[in-house]
Amino acid sequence: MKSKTDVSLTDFRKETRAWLEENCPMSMRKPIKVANDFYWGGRNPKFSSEDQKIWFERMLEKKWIVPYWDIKYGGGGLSQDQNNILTQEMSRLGCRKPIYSFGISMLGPALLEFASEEQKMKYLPDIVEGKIWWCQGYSEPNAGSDLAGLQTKAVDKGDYFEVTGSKVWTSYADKSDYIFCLVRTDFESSKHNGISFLLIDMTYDGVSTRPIKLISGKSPFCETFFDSVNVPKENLVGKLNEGWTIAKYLLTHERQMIGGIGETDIKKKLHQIALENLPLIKGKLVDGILRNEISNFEMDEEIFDLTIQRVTDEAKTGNNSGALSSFFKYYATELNMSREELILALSGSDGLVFEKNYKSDGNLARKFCRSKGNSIEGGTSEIQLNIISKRILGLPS
Amino acid sequence: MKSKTDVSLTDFRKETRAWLEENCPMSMRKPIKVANDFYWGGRNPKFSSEDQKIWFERMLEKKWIVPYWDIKYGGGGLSQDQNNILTQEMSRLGCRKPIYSFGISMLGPALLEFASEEQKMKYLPDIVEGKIWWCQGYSEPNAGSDLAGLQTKAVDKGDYFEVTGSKVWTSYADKSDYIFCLVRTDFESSKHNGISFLLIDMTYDGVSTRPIKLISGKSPFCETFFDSVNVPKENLVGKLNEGWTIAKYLLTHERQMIGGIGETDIKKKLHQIALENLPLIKGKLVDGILRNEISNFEMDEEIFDLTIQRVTDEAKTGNNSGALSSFFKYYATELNMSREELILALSGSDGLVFEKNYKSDGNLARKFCRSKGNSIEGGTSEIQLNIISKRILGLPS
Amino acid sequence: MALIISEEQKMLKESAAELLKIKSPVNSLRDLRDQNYIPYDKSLWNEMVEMGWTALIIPENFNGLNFGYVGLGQILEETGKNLCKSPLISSCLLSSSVINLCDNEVLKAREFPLIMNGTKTMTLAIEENSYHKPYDFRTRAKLEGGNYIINGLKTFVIDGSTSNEIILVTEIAEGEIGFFIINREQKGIEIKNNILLDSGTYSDIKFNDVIVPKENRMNIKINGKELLKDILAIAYSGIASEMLGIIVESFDITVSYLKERQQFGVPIGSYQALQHRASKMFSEIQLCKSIVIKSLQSIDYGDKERYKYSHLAKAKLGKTIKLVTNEAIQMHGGIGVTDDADIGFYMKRARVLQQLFGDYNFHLDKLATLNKY
Amino acid sequence: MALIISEEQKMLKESAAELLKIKSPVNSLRDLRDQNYIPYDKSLWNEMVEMGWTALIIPENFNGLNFGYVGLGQILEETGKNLCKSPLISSCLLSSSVINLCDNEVLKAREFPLIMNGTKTMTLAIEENSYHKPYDFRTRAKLEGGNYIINGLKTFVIDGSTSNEIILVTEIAEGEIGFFIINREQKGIEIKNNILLDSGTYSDIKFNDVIVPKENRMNIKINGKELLKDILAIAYSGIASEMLGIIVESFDITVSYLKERQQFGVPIGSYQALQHRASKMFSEIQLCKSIVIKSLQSIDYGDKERYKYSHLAKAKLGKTIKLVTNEAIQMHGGIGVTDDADIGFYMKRARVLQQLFGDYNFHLDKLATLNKY
Repeated sequence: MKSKTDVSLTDFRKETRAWLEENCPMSMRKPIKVANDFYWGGRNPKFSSEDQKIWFERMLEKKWIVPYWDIKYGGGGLSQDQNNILTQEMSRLGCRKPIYSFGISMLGPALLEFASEEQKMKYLPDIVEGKIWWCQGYSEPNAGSDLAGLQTKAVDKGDYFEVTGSKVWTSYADKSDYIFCLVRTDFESSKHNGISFLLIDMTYDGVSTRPIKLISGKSPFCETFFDSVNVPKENLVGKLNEGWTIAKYLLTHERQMIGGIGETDIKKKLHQIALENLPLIKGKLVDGILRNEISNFEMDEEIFDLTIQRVTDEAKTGNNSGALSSFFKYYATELNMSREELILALSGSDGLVFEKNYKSDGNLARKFCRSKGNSIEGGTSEIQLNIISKRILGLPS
Repeated sequence: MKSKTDVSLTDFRKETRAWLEENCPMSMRKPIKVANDFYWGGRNPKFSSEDQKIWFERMLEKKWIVPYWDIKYGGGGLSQDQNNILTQEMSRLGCRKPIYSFGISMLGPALLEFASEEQKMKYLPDIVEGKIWWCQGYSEPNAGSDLAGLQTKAVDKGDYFEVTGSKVWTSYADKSDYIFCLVRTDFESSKHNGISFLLIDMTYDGVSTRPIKLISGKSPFCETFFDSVNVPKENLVGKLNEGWTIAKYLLTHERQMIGGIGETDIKKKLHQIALENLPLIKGKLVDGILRNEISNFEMDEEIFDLTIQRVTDEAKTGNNSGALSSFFKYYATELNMSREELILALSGSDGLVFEKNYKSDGNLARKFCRSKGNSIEGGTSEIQLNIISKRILGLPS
Repeated sequence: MALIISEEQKMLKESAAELLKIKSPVNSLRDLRDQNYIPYDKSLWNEMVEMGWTALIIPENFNGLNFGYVGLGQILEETGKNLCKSPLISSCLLSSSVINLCDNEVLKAREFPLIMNGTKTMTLAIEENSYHKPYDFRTRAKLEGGNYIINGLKTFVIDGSTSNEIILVTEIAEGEIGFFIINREQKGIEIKNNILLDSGTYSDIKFNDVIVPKENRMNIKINGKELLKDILAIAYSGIASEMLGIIVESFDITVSYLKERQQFGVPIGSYQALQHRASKMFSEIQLCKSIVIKSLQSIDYGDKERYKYSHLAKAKLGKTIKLVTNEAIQMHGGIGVTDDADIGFYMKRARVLQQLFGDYNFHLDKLATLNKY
Repeated sequence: MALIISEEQKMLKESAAELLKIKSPVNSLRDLRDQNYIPYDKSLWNEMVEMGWTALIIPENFNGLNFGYVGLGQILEETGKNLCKSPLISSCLLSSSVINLCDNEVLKAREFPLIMNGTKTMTLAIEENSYHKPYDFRTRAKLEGGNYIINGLKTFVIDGSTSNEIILVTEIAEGEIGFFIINREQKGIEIKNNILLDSGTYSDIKFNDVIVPKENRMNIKINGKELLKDILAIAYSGIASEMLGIIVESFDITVSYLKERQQFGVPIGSYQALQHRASKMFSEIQLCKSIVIKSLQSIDYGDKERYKYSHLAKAKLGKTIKLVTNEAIQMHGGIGVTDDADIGFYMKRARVLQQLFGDYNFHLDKLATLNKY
């Protein structure tokens, strides 16, 4: 016999499905292909199509931009079960997200956990409405793996902080309105204790950006420079000198996202790509080494997906799996890099084409190059292995 | 035009060849097969055959037991060039060594470098004549990789040292007459500074041994225990508390031997073994993975042999290659372990036989097990990699 | 299906862990070996029987526990952890499965009670040379009058030295595969025993005109080839379960050792090179756990993809068991290669299991073939 | 033969290192790329000509330097270290070798001076699709009257966009292989250029009824297949020499970075996990050095085993270059994936060289085939 909640969830699913089918434009149900397919919002929002605009506005009106946040912050106030259903139904139809936003994925959770009520009311509704495009300022040229070694300083000047320094790997900083930043506010105490979490308007005097070109070509990454930027004290989130707590909270969050938990993987099977490129003799790929490498890769890929499922299932029974996020991040990125290596290998000289020409768009080689960053961004593989050995295996320092 | 030296070397080679052909019994020209084929000498020498005895005695009379040592120590007084020729001619005929002796290979070089003239005169001639069977006492249960952390102590009691402690991995300690040992003589100073090099008669009161069984079965290794053993002070080699210098000298020596420089490798080609065991289809091994692994192994094996040659050739031009001994030790042992793994893999269930039966002598599986020690004995692979990174690459501690 | 074990299965696993910890520490394997290779401890086997392990996969209508392969897998994982020797693989995993999947109901009624109460052990004779080639028969069964006449050689038969009955799979006519149950005392059977790396006894069994009555044919209407395919999936998954136990335990022993063993004044586990290698092993073990439970479940639920999962399990576990047992010995240093240390026994058992029912190479090749490349 | 270079070869190598360090730092590759992929720096090429590099493998009776492939290999190693772009591979390593090994003496007398003084560059068109299959021809040359008529497609032609002459290898009749020298302006030739990962230009060249006079056939009596075999050995060893330069230099850059880059208050090179990985790379590089010099020597001395050594060289270097360039980027961390850092350019060039004339897989397979397994 179904419980009341079950019944209402079933109804909710039905209604959700019907609403999505009626309101999500067909073009918004197609996979993301080019940069324009993302809508980012911001002070000067640019919709790349009428459908993109309609879809965002309908979802905003329905309060489903961030369906699981509290209604008072502009969220939809859905329960976790309802939110899961909505996510499932959206992915069933292939609906794109109405907006892509580090405000929703990264800053929001930090604000909800650490900000004052006033700050929540000030920033969260704007995030939901897509009025502010946020970017993230963590890493610095000399503080990569050693994030807490950051040097950008915020000096207390009475009413305001004076911020000087630079950040690197700030995605879309050149297009963003605001940056959330880790800055050093105490220069005496141990390095983890003197860090604060600050929100900085990119239009403040003294803020500038420079795009970063990668080995794969253009990228959304920037360097961001702060030259004696005055930042009001009310822009501090959490307590002074306790920003490291917020950083750690968000890093675990980020690792889980990169590790791919919950992402729907629609990658083509590697052996399919091989079969399109390479000849068979007696039903086997002629290149025996490649055949074995593909088989070994697909073994690991398939079992890794099962592992995501197993750990998720175990978590439901109360086995906390938080510490495993480093394993997922490490393994997922290593797998993706192997995948790109194998695709390059099985494509022969065609796969090496880097500039668009009559036979290739060059994307394969660029994706290959881009994958080299996987095991570096979001915490290097070395850092993840350190975390596993210390936090999971309990090996001594 | 040939120089005078060249002419006399050519003559030397001719004479050497003739002498060996006349004096080396045919049975002493066959490869070593069983433990009995080694002659070790000692206070109670055991020749396993008349030929073994004749061969030893003739070489002794010819002063070719240790041909390159000084005549006054019982050596043959040969130049390096002459010694090389003798070695070449012996390996050309396949002559066995007349005696196997850690006295010659390990202790002798240390005595020549560090001992007093009196000690040299006392010990070296006996080594040459095979009167004393020496074993080596370095490692201790708690001092493996951290050799300098050894705990066996030699307390100064006026005329003598009182030695208490234990050694492990002392090959043939149960059959040896004497052991050369590292002992701690200073308990205050830093651990490398308080070590001395001591010679201990195995018949002294308080010395006992216990054989070590390995995963491969019986072994020549023993544990050796010292229970308040009184050792005369004249048995100290080198200066008090400066034994670590001798130890380092001998370790580099040992690594080069294990690394296989100068050894003639008569191992069967791996692919030959494969062809004897496994079926071909269209001229290729059916198991494609194994085929690639064998090909990859033989690539590395062949190029490693070339590398020994290259480094030897470079050394001749004065490029000192001493620091490379860690590389050779590391790579040679890893290669041998891969080889044993592959032989096991390609032998199927037959290769797993551990006890002699109607179809196998079990040696294959035992050799496989024994190979697991290669990357541990004589300094672990980890220690070798540490040495490479510090002494060759100059990476910081 | 959630990829977790049920509360019932968990209890079963814990009770096994408890029993084996007390009754079968690694030292008992050393003892059995040193007593001229005793195949297994009979009194411990009796306890296993009492615990119901011989009844785990037998259906309820034959008074079995019907706990399925996920259940049996938990037991095998625990025997792996303890390197416990018993006829569980030969008799319960393999032989009971054949009897159960066949359609000889007389046989079921007769043999299941004897297996369950421990009166009889059985084994499955499948290999015919040194490599796993399950569909490549050179043995033959020929129907003559009311009997089959069997000739040929079976190798690598687990517990062939102690099993009461031998289940033989062989070709009858071109493409027709039959399973036969044959008493070891039958005339014309010649058993030669081999002691392998894991101190286990495996037999080469020769059949010289062995006469087997028609009633001893186990698959009557059921297609022998399909049956063999299912038995193999069960074998792969079951062996993988024991391998998981070996991997997990040798890793745990090693991590403990890394914390204890001091060199240069610090625990060796504080060296980053060893830490990273340990973390990589940890990661591979995560994958091993997932595929073992998935493949066991897929058999219990008759999942169409069970063949694929069983290949994945045997391949992944085969690759990982080599990595982990080699690293375990290396990280133990000198002590690791002595017979006094337990860790070498894990490596030795690992190598036998890696060969048994096909090595990593075999299964990776099959996976590629399944995907038609 | 001692496995060392002679004093003369050493001087040649050092002079190359000196020139390239000043005239061709990695930044000049970045500049060429940013100027719409200029294929190479012509003024630097003129200096190379003046240094005599175009004459290195040309025999003395044609006024060449006759320095052999060990000599040319030293130069290629240095261009590898500096990622220096030039027609050395296409024109000197490949084309000059074909002319030299052929028996068309008229051609030698005519073309060698032009190659040596830098008036002409040439290239060898060998591949016909995306993979290295040197004996698998779909192009055809047909003798009609006094001319050959050539049809087909050649791919992955190095410097096809700039070379004055194209040397084409193709099948004439079943099993008969011919080498032809063809001017790029010849009617019926269609050249399409591709910019690859290393910022180099490689061409697909289509031959549509291209008429080639009989005199342009390069191998007159010499067996084309044997000739091709030798040209390939030269190509494998020469490419391996450049790969060695890339491996050595990207390793050195990385080791320096490990000493400089501080994180957590210490140089990252003090972390043992990175140290061990660096030491392993160092070890593989030792092997690379040995096989490159051995394979070059074996060509110079006409060693019967030169084919084997050239496969060994391309296989080992292919495997190691992947390891080293990947590790180099990873050890550089974030900076390593930016275009501002040099290290990415090494990885990109490495991947092209690994494919050029067959990857690791190809050569490992050939080695197994040579040993008949």
